[in-house]
Amino acid sequence: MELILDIALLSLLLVTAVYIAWTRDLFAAVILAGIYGLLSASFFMSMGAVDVAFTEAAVGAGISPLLMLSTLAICGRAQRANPQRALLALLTVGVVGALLITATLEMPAFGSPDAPAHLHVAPRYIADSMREIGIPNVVTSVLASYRAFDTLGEVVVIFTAGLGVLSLLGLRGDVREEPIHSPMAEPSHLVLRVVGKVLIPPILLFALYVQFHGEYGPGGGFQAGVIFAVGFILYSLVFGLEAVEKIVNRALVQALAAVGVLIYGTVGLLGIVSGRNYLDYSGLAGDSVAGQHLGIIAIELGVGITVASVMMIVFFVFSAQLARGRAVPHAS
Amino acid sequence: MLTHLPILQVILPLVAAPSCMILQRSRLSWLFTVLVSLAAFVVSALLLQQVMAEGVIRYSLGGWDAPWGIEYRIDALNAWVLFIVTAVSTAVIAAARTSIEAELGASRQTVFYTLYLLCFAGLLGIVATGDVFNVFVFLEISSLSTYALIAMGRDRRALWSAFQYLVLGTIGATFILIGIGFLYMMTGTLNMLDLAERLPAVESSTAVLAAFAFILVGICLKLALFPLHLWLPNAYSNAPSIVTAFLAATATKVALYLLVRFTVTVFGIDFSLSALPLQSLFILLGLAGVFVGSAVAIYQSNIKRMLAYSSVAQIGYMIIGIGISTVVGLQATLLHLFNHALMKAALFLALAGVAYRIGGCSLEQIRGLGRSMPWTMGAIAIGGASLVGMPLTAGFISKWYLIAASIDSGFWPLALLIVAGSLLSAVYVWRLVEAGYLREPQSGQLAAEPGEAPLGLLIPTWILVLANLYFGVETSLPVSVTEMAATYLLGGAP
Amino acid sequence: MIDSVLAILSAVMLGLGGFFMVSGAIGLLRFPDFYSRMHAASMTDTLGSYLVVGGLMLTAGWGLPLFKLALILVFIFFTSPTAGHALAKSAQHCDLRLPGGGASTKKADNEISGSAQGPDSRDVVSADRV
Amino acid sequence: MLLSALYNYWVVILLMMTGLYMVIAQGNLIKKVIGLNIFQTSVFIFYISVGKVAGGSAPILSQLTTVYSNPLPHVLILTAIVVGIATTALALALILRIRQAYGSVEEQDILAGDGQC
Repeated sequence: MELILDIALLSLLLVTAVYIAWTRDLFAAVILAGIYGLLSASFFMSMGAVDVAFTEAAVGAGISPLLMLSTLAICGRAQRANPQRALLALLTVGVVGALLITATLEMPAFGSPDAPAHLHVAPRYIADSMREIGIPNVVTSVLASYRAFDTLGEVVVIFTAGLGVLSLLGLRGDVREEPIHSPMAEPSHLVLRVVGKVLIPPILLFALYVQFHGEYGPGGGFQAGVIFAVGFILYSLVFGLEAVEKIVNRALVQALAAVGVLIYGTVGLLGIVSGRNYLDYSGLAGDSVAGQHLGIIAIELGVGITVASVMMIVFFVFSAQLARGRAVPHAS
Repeated sequence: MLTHLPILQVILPLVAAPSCMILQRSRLSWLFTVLVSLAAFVVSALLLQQVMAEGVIRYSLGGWDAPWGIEYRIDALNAWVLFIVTAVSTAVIAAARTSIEAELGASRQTVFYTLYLLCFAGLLGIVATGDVFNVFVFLEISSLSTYALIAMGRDRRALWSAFQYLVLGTIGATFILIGIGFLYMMTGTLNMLDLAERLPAVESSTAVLAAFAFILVGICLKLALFPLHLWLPNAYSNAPSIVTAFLAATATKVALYLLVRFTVTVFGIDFSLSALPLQSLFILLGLAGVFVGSAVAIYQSNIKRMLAYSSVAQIGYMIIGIGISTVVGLQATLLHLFNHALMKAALFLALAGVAYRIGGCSLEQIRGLGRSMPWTMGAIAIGGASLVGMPLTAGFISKWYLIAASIDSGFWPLALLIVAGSLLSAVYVWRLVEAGYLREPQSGQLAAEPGEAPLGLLIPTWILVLANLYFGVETSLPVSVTEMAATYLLGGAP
Repeated sequence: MIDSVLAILSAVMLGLGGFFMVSGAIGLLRFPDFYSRMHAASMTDTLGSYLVVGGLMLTAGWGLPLFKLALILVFIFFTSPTAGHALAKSAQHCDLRLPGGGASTKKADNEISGSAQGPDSRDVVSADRV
Repeated sequence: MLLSALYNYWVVILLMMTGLYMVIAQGNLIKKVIGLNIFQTSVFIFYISVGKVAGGSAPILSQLTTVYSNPLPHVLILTAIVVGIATTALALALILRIRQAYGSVEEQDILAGDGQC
């Protein structure tokens, strides 16, 4: 049964990827890229990687196609055919692919429980994390405590991207020429407006659930941050950008992005203050398990805040471009 | 506090970056960045001293021991590279204010300094860590901020260069990710030292070989090693001047460090040299880089572009040193790492001064600069001399070691080729000097004689220039550190 | 006793749900123009997912999973028809009319190229609606 | 035997190569970014496949199961996905600026615009 599912998902992935490469309609390519993200999320699910599936569904099928569609709306959806480098590409791909295939020949079989990867470091996480950290979701334990420094790096990466987008698109148009008009604000879009309004509170509530339930089930700061941002993005889609900016000030969101990173960094420094190493939460509370738990909640909060604010910044900057770009007719 | 030095090295700029973002005022954020960079420099000096005195320092992040948690592991090699990066960064950022004000405009300065700190922290993180996946994460921090920094250039070409670099850089990073995945699959660990212990048992497997190849290609894309260097000239010549100075002096050095770390520490030099014909490959690619880079540099009229191609050539020299793979060869590489950082930072900072006063830096535009901007032109001349490898400059020392290494290990023709490569670089440096001192200024420009570059820019430039001269004579610090690093890496006594 | 009834009921609902999904997919591929394809897709999709989720709820037993499935049901109840509505609306907004005489070549073309061609790659005019 | 043990990896390699091909061969910048996305996502699929243990369930500890998937690749890929979206966002922002500056998002036009065809 599992095998059938596996093969079905893989062949769907393959068909989607090939079609994306083949089509010259960028709109179709972007939509299919979203489907590709959703399919890979399903694949992760069937591999037992629930947290990853959750994240990939939010990112690969949510945020990333959304940003691409915004870009398309400005740049046009037609793509010119230019096969001039197809030969070079085929050559590279052939060499790299052959190398990869040869590499697989001596790999441990797929799913085999005696593969070296399952015997060395990972067993300790499964065996001891309950005793050492005290939370059932092993992925969260590893993410937020054993390898917390990677996660700090991840938050900084997101922060960097937000800043980069801001430096590229966000800063020059600080004086807005005219209010951005949202087509959704027309009365004819009543259904969308009503449904949007109904959906937003549950979305935000769900984000909070994911944020604070990450220790017990799939979820955590990153996924929660994305969902939280999606709530606001939906609001801006339905009611226009300026309606959102009345609620959340742009400068505030930018500051919050920095605050999230700072929370994470400071929790780490508290480890040093309590006489242990950086990011060691054991000293934060009476006994070490409670300290770990507290530390994980704190850093997940930092992650959530940064991710939500960066996603919002990026989307708002993109859609402000879109609104400005509407005035200019498309070239293609 | 001294036990926390390794993490402070990275966490200081990393936490400083978001704080800088909150500062908002551009003058303030510049000062803050300089102070942070200076503090990082002090930390790295202390670390270097500690390593030289006591040997390897280990620091477990989160208090989890090595293969389970992430470990920082500082030996002479990391400490040396950290020292170089922080030293150059401090000089560059101290010089940055006027140039950045002129090239970026008011609204983007705080963001610039924040991105700068992020890039700085990313580079330091790559060097300090002892965990291969952590390398990937910090590589991405530094890369993403680099793309954004390059795109801040004035010309629209800066955008296109940044995009080209983004695509190639991401492919490189993904290749590294694939390699790390293979390594993890075969050994079950991500810690470098642990990998080094467990790899010999499986090293005959094709998966390990492929992992090696992928990591190598990924790093070489970042390093701009000869056939993969195409992104570098565009990126360097279109980025803001200060960014070019910083990247030229640090980013490629860090990539080279990674190359050494992976080939020597993780895979082990014996495996690396026997698995692929790496020795001849490195020497050949290095030589090709030297000649092609230098030859193309001769024909450039944009000086930034000329120096960018010269960087490709200099990377060639460093790769040759690794290819020789003796202690002296590796030492030559590490020395050149330091010296090249000094000279390129000095040269590009001087060019930032030229760009500030004249508004561009083509050979046409610097005609007669020896008279109107004697200090700036002097810095370019001395930096150029060091680039060629004239005696009494730092560049001479590393070339000397490289030639000595090639003669020691019996590569006679190699020594001659290295000298020939230096002659090529003499040609393009001569074009600079000729334009600056011997040519008359362009007729149209005479109306307003450009003054000397602002003092805030000139002083750091000259500090770097003087360092070039100082380390050309008094070599005990770099030689002793690199010797220790090289012997330690190649399995001698630590 | 109750269990086996529930199991049978659930199986029936899952089977029906699957049937509607498949028929919707066939409709999506075979129907001639944008609006009828969309009709096929959104109608059967909504019904099919109700049946599937409902079938799962029957076997879930009392507990958190049941509650979560119920929430999903409520969510689909709101979003699925709205998505269809938005799609139709945007097609109308972009002046996409039902095909008259002129569109017949296009239709034939579509049928020849068969299943490889996605439904919305030609019909929806603009990517403007984000 | 070999097929059943490794088919998964082979398909994933095919996916990776499709993505890589798009990055190199396509002249449209948006298509390049989509290709990069597919390339990266396929590498993620590879990692998750490595973490699979036959019969293992999701690594959330409970009384009912003893065999779990390997959690470490999951953690790594969570980080990598975030890095991927960060790169995508930055790349798209760059594309928007390129479009403003050059009036096109086709590589040929941009090279022609800079006179380096």
